[in-house]
Amino acid sequence: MGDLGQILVGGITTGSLYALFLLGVLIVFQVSKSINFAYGQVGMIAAFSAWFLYSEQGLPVPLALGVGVLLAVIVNSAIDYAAIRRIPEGRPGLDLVVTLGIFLLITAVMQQLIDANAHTFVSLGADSRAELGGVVVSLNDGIVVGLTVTIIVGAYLLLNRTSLGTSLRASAEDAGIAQAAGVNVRALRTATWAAAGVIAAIVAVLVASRLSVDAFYMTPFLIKAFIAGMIGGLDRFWLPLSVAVALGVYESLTVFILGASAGTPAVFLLIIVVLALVPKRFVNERNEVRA
Amino acid sequence: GCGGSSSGGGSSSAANGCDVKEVGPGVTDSEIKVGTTMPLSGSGAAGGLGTKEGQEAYYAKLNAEGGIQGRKIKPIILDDAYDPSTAQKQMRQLVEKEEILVVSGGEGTPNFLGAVPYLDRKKVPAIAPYAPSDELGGDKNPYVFMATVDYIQEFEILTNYVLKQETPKKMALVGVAGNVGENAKLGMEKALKDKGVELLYVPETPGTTDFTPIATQLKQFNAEHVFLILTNADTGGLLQAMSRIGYTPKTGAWAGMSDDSYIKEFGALSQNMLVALETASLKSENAQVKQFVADFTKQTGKAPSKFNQLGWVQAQLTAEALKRAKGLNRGCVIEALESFSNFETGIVPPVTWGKDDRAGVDAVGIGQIKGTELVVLEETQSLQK
Amino acid sequence: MTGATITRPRRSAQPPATGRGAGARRILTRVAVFAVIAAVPPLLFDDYWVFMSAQVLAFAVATLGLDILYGRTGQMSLAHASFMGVGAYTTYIVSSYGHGPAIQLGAVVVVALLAALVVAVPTLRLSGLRLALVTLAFGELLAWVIRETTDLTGGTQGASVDPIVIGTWDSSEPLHAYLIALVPAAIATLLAAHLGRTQLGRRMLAVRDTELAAESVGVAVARTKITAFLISAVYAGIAGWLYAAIVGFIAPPDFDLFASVYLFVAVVIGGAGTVLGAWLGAAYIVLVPELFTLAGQPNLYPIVGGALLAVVALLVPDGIVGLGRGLWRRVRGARGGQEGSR
Amino acid sequence: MLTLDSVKGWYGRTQALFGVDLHVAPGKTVALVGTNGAGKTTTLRAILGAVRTEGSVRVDGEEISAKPTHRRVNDHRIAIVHEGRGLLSQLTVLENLVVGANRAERARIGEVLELFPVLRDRTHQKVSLLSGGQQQMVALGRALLRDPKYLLLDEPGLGLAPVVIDEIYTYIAELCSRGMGVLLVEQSVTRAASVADELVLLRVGAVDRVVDTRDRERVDQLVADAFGVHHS
Amino acid sequence: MSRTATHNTVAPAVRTEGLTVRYGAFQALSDVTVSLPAGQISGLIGPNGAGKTTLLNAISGFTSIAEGSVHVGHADLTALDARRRALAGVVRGFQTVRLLDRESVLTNVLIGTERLPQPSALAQFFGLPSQWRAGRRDTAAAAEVLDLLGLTGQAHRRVDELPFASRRLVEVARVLVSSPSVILLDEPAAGLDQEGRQELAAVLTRVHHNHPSTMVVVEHDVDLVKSLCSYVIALDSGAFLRDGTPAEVFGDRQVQLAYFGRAAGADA
Ligand SMILES: Nc1ncnc2c1ncn2[C@@H]1O[C@H](COP(=O)(O)OP(=O)(O)OP(=O)(O)O)[C@@H](O)[C@H]1O
Ligand SMILES: Nc1ncnc2c1ncn2[C@@H]1O[C@H](COP(=O)(O)OP(=O)(O)OP(=O)(O)O)[C@@H](O)[C@H]1O
Ligand SMILES: [Mg+2]
Ligand SMILES: [Mg+2]
Repeated sequence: MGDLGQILVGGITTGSLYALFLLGVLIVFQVSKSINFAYGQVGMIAAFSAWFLYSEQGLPVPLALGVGVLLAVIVNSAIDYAAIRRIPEGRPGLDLVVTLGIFLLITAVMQQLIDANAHTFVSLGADSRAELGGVVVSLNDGIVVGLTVTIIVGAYLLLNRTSLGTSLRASAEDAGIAQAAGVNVRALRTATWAAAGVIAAIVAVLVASRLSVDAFYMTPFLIKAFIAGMIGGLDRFWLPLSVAVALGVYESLTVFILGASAGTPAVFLLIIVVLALVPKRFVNERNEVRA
Repeated sequence: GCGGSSSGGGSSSAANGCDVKEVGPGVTDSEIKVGTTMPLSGSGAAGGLGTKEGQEAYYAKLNAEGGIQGRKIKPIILDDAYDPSTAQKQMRQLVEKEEILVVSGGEGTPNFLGAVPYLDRKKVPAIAPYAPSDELGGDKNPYVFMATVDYIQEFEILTNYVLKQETPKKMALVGVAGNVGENAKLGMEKALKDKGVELLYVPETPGTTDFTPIATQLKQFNAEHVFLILTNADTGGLLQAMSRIGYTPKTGAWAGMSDDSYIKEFGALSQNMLVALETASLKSENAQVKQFVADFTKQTGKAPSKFNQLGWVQAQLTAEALKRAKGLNRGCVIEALESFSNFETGIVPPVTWGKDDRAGVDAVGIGQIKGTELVVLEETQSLQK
Repeated sequence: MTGATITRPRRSAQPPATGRGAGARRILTRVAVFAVIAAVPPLLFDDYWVFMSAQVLAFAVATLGLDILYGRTGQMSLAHASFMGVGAYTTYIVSSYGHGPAIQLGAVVVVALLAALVVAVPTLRLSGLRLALVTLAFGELLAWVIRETTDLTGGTQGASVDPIVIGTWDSSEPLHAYLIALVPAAIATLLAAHLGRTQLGRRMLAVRDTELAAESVGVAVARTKITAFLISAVYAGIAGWLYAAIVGFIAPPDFDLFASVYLFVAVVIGGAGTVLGAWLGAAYIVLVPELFTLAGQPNLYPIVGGALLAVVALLVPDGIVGLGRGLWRRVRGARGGQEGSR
Repeated sequence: MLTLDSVKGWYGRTQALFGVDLHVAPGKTVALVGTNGAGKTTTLRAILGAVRTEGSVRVDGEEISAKPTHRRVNDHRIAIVHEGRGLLSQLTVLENLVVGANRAERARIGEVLELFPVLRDRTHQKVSLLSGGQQQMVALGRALLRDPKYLLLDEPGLGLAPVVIDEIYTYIAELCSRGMGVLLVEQSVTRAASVADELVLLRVGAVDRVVDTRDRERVDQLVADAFGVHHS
Repeated sequence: MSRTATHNTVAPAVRTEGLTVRYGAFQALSDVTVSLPAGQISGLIGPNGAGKTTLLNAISGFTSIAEGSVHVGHADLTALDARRRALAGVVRGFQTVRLLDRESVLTNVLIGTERLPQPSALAQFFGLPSQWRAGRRDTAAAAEVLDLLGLTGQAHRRVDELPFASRRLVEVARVLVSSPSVILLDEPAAGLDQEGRQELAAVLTRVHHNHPSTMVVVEHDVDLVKSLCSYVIALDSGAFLRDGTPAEVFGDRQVQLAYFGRAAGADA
């Protein structure tokens, strides 16, 4: 029983990280209808440069983290400004190609600037732990789940209790119409991409504190978050985020029960089964128009 | 060594023959081109970059000392991004465009294996690549001369070492899913045969985002020893997860963990971890090791790492073969390689190649991580002994 | 008859006004151009570049297939390289039993079709990113299967594949490999170009652009998607077969997610929906890294390759073919006088 | 006064407007007429800054051609009903109505719903599920919610039943009489002539002539010249 | 699968019986029983939201029917999906133009030939002779329709570059190219100028003359309905209101109230 509890704690924490990361993907998708393949690397920049700054350059850790977050914001906004915005309409797939290029660029540059090794990160509470009924819970787990819940709920309120959400979705669907209705689409986009940069940085720092940091470590998170997003639908809110948490738990359980090499096939079989069996209205992207 | 007419050879050996007068590709009056591919970018780059640096340092030193027969050695090291087909393409580039004489070392198993069929076809000898695989070192690929053991042997020796000290009831292995992990498991099974020790093998896929399940599984099994053959990052991640749930068995790991880049970062998590040593400890009192450290530091201005050491010894063995070759062509280099018998580099265990023997070494040392140091427990452990 | 409509396959039908003679002439011109270009590598290049050209042929077959699926039918697949892998590993297994190219090819086609059915049938209702996701899942599963069946497939370390031997030709010789690959590549091109002139090809376009309108005239949307998927998988399988024969060594990274993404890149960069674009894209992904080698900076590509990709994609959003069309129009516009005023 | 001074407009490299001059005074309705493709829609887009333009667009004397679209709309209280509705199909009726509106404008939502009672029960339905005519009401509602000073209408009667068209035109006339300037694009010249003070005939992206609607003869002449048919 | 060409056969009558369509709790059509006379052009009118488009959707299979049935000639089509109804000869246009935006006018029209017997996918893919015969037949049909609609000159232009009016015509051409026996058009004249409307009406009349079909046109333009249709059905709030000749229907008090918001007497 203790083991199962332990797995659940691990699964929920990892799932929360997927969810938080996915939140960043969602808001960007909603405002610019594009997928940023380099999003994980934006977070990586934050964590990896923070590591470099405090460990190699001797900056105080909080300052290093702050600089890292700032870098992520700058880079993410730059991706939008220099690339995504310049993609003409009606070119499906081009966003993937462009951001793939950026993904490769960021990876190579960071590897050149710092190095290609894996490094331990500040533990952020991973070493203060308590045992509850046979389950060991660390402060780090608490921080992860707490931050995730706070940020997601905050984002929900911001998007649904203010006119921001409407403007956001309006801009996403048709920037021209939104502008003609008086929405400052540019400012909205910039703000969203910047906010997504902050979220990426937070997730990347948390992940680094649980695993380690190098130029590649965020890619598995990116893939898992995308998976959750696509199962749940990138144009929804709670469903994909819940799927993200559930994915973390499911993954941990299959690895524990069926063995580690079953993790990958189990996750992907799940995708196929879910997408093949769930009712049609959950499967369709919500842009169906009547005949 | 054999005479110039050694063209007969067994079915397994590379039968070019050594024509003393022939001048091989890449050889001019002033220069001998050698080359290889390594991962210089992507997730495998750490090892490749270190090895490259080691080779370049050695050749720089050698060239400063006058080279070989008055010729400078020019190493060309291309990036294969740890990808087999890229490696093969780059190897073609080296052989067909750059016209290298021999392949000098290499780093990474699947990528190097990608180039091997091509090298076999082109009959280009490859000297001491670091690509531990049971595919290599035998008669299947006669042009590849190994100077490190494969993972089967490595883990057999490592397990034997533990069995010599104590008699555990349970041991576990977490390995990268696929050939690497399977081989390590095979080695452990060989050592544990008829010893009554229970073995749990947990394959792991790189890119695991949560190590709690694996750690919990290990804890549940409750092995006294957990052996690991994972990337640096995943080794660190797993040990962290194990400590997060309060499970701290004795650990052992493959030779990659004896590198500074690992110990510096994850040493604190890995106290008392046994590691296989493919190369001599840099702290060793051995005169050749001391000489190496001094030479490397002189060339580069910094202390060497394990991968630097590997690169260095790859270059050293290549140079030695070129020195011994009766003519500067591939056939003669192969003949020279086959004459190596317990050749001491001071870095890897003594190297022996023969007509039908491409394995080079069958031993690893055993070390242990203590503090931020790697303490050598045994210089070399051979399977023969 | 069928023509290598490689320059303007969008013109999916004979203009009613144009006589048949003009069409035939255009087709002949294109075949001639294709033949001339195809003759360049064996006549002018050294072994290494012939080898690279042979790889372009193999990848072109793959991108032509992906273009049918993505460029024309609008279905995004991130498993195209996996289907190449299916072809390559089938080749490996079949050839390890000593079977020759004909049986290999037959097996590749059958296995690719079966694999495609397995992916396509449960995913009929999906499109867009979600389809991409399921195909991605297929790719991961394939990687897992390869990893778990080391004895059969060589596992993570890969496997070396026996060359195709036809008479005195041996695909481990670059020149022979090139000539062997040229035939399937040419046929694949002809068929892909011809597809644009058929109702089948138009069904695909309709499914891509407006499923409702397609249905309203009687197009079987699901069946069209499956057909496209099957065709593209067979193309990919054959590409894998050629790839295995040309390169002689296959390993999981050759067919992983990134490989699939790169095929996708090829289609987009070349110009989605066009046969010429698929060729240009294949050439891009195979040859651009070589340009750095030519420039004496072989290790620079990983660093600037990504930036180059992003820049190229932004500069030519309609692909290289789109760029060419734009230039052509401009040239013609300059000749034909003022454009746009009605 | 909304003034266009030799405005040229382009789609990419294709020129669609070749110099349009236009004046819309507050309290006046100006109707833009012309055949399909004459540039009527493009003229409205030029006022909003949604196509690349040259020339001057002034509102109440202030030059606005350098401003981004949302500033023109918000600062100068211009609202538009797009051709083909221009609704956001992913959004609900309510969201479509309030998008881009500020707090004060939102407060007027009740007024708008009163005007189109059919929409009241459907405020939380997606607009894409409404009938064509209902969608047109949403589009109009969105513009009216902003209480615009200048209202641009691109074929507001498109796809509407006569009864609704009549209501809409009645309402427009009322707004106009309250001081709003209306620039109306209308396919039917008869209809345009009955609500507008002035007809502006566009031909190939330029103003062909401006006709006062009280001058019946010239209106008839315009119809004959522009469309080659005599309307009934 | 049988792909018998239904063109060239005599146009069938279209009948709906007790048709009810629900969207959640909302009833978009309630118990609608109408019959469209064979071989005639009928008009379908009614205020916005009356259910005209929904009725077309129900007949063409684009919405699911809660109750009732759809008959074409003697066949009950209720169980068939949209595609099979199209193959059976029921082809519709959309109120919002739906085209293959990046393709040429010709391609857009040719897609409509799907209804004609097409060779198997394999025969098409490998370019067997049957494919070439079908191709020639389709091209000829497309050329004829384009000519009829005055689009021949635009055949190779991308449709997204065309003015709206031409796009509308392309949508109509796609419907007409296969000479279906039942043609459903949803506001085909919306957005066309006066001249365009008159031309469209003339074209439709001519098409109908050449290939007699049962045609239904949803329109708000009363003049157009009057000049084009020999029969008119009026809907209101999802229910059948009235049918008959244009004069009868437009003369009906209830229709006038629903549609014009005033009775005829008030507006002389
Ligand atoms: N997005 C576009 N891209 C290219 N050309 C366009 C675009 N939109 C319109 N045009 C062209 O610009 C010219 C003017 O079009 P506009 O839409 O302004 O005409 P309109 O008078 O509103 O016609 P309609 O009565 O059909 O609405 C036309 O020739 C049209 O083809
Ligand atoms: N998919 C749907 N979901 C919910 N409601 C719908 C759906 N389709 C139609 N409706 C509703 O059914 C009613 C009838 O719509 P329909 O489109 O048939 O009207 P119409 O007569 O064509 O009107 P118009 O002349 O404005 O096009 C409308 O109230 C509409 O909102
Ligand atoms: Mg217009
Ligand atoms: Mg309707």
